[in-house]
Amino acid sequence: MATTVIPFGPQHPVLPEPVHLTLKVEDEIVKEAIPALGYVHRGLEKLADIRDYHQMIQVCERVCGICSMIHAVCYSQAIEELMGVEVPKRAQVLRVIWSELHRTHSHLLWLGLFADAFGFESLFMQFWKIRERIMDINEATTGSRVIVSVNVIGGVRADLSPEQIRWILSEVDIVEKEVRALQDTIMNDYTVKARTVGVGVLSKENAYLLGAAGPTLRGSGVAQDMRMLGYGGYSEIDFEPVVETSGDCWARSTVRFRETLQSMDLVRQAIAKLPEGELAAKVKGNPPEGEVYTRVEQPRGECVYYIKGNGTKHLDRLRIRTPTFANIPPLLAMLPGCELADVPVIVLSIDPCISCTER
Amino acid sequence: MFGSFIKKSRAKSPWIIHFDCGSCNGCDIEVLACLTPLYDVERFGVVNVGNPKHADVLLVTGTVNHRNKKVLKNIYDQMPEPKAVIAIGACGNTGGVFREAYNVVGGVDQVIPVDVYVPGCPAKPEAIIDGVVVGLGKFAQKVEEAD
Amino acid sequence: MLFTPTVIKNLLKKPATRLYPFTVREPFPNYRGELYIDIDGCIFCGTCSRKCPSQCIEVDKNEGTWTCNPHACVYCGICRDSCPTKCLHMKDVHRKPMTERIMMVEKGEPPKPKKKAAAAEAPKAADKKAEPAKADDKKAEPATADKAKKK
Amino acid sequence: MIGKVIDVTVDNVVGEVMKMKNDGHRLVTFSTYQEGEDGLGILYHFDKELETTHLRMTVKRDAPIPSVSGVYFAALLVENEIRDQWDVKFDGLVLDFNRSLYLDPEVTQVPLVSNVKIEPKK
Repeated sequence: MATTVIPFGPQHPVLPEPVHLTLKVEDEIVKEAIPALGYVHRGLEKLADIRDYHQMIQVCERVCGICSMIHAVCYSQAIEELMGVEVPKRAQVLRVIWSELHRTHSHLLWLGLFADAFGFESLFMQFWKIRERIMDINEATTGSRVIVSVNVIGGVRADLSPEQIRWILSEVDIVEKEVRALQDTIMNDYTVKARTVGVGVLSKENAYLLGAAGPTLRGSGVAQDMRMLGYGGYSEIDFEPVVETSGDCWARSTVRFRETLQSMDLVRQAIAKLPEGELAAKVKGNPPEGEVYTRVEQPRGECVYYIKGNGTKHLDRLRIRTPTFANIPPLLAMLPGCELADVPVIVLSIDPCISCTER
Repeated sequence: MFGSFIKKSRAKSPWIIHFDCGSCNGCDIEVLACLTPLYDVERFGVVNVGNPKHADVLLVTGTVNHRNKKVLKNIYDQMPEPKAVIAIGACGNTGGVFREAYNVVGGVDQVIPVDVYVPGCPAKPEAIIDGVVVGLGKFAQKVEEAD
Repeated sequence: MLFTPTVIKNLLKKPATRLYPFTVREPFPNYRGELYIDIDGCIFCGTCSRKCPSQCIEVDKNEGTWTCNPHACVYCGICRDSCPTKCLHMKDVHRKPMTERIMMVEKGEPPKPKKKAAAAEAPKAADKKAEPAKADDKKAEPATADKAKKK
Repeated sequence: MIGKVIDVTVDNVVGEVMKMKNDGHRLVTFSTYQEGEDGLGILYHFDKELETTHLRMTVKRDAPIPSVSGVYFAALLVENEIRDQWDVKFDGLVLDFNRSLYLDPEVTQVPLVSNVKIEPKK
């Protein structure tokens, strides 16, 4: 049988970002997929040479706009661990609140894009309409819709007033109600199930061996979530990872849907436990010589920062491993054997964030 | 007569194509947010298309690097004349916070001519709508001059 | 079929669209929008240009000019927070799109009593060691070149 | 740094990684850093039930490094990335992009070697 080679991307209507896949196809069945990256590679790890360690927060936030807050949290935690800075409790819990708001908006965004990938345009519109309330909360409390820039080394630089907290709680309640109204559609609707159930199956063993992260891993039945480590303010909060076992696109979308609801619950918990106190600890001097390795949970999975300090204000080495980078090998394992029409659905089901991957 | 009708219609209902050229997704999702119910640019007749051959206006977000500058040039060349280019966000304007990194060429105007610069990091949907409105003015002007 | 109730609800409700260019929503009070300087309050200490993560501000103490490249600014508000005289402000609306690249150049009175300015500068300069000063010099060059190109 | 650090050498790295795989560890990623003038330090990060283990290896940049992509398929992207950024060679890489995973031929400098400082753009 003849093999056809179909290029997928870099400019593709379903992909918001440029990534290229070379698909070898026989009779509409994909036999092999070879990725080509590098369309978004900027080389920002090297920027640590000319930006000092305070300015690198703003650079790290721009690794990825959607999980910017959590990148900044991970970087700040790494530097704080290296310098031995104690972060005030209030700042830690505030970081949790904004992180979970980011997770909510990221998952809502993804659920919309995923619906768009299988052609359910009006569901996409619904999710993005709901998401705007979360964006409003971000804008009102931090000053920017997407890249919030509230982290500093040692704490945060914005605070929540009691009125804002009441307003956030009421908005979160509305969002939750509206999201729950769509639960049946995304999980049980016949047309949605026809496109997602049994598509792009990743077994538990494969997911573990190929190093998948985040909802891709949890959709395959491995209960692994870095929030279980209890870093930062998460030590104060009850947390259970969301796990699905079927390992297909449906499981991954269900994990993200349930995590959206869970994130809003975590926002409420964090607000209930918000202590009084300082917003940021004083930071003096430069990061000493030494290395740190920090892990946090991003909307897309586990994010790893490795930092090596050398006693000056410029870092010796900054290495970022983002969740999508870990999810590309599982994607390559999922694609062979699927139909060509399912490729966009499967590619989107790992929630690809190419700007994260290539930095 | 028919020609002038088409000319008028083109400026009234421009089709846009969005190309992410190495942005951090911040501006990207704001461009997408413009197309969703809350900002709904389709009420101005703006339609987002996937094919550069159908498009009048190119929205570019993000920095240009050595690999995607060829893609950007290719997409720009495929668009029919006249065309307008809108660079969105600090990265699209100058390269923003990344302009000194080793794999960054700079802003979009290093590769293709840019008509409108939308500052912001990321640019708000309101700013993008403003930018599209300014871009449409330029586009209408170009359509007038086209013959 | 499970989507039908949502469809019906949406048909009966008012449109969710914000009619942006015609009705402008009340901006949120602490939105980090357009950056501007109250040049009379500026003491040309250069803290903003050193703290800026995007390195887009340039302060010339002798000439008394404050130059910012609004196209490279990332609107983080670090300069506003670190300004010792609080003369940098951010409006709560976004900066309007432009058809060509411009630089914001503000001309003010350079500080007359040199001693006082030097005293304000000294503690900052002590913090920075030899290396960062070099880095600053290096970046000053291209910025001026950029400006010249614009003109 | 949290987690146990085990030192390995070029000769036994593949064996040690194999041992980690048989113990049921998940490969998280590698990190690299400059070690002296022409050396390269590589840290292999592993994870098992939220416990972290690292293998540390120091190599010279001119000699080829044994690839572990035969043991963990997921190592292939990281190894190609290291190849891009440090211009080192890997022996037995499953899919070799030959320094073109991220970089185009226009970029001639080796990005992450510290004595190649990036210059602010004109």
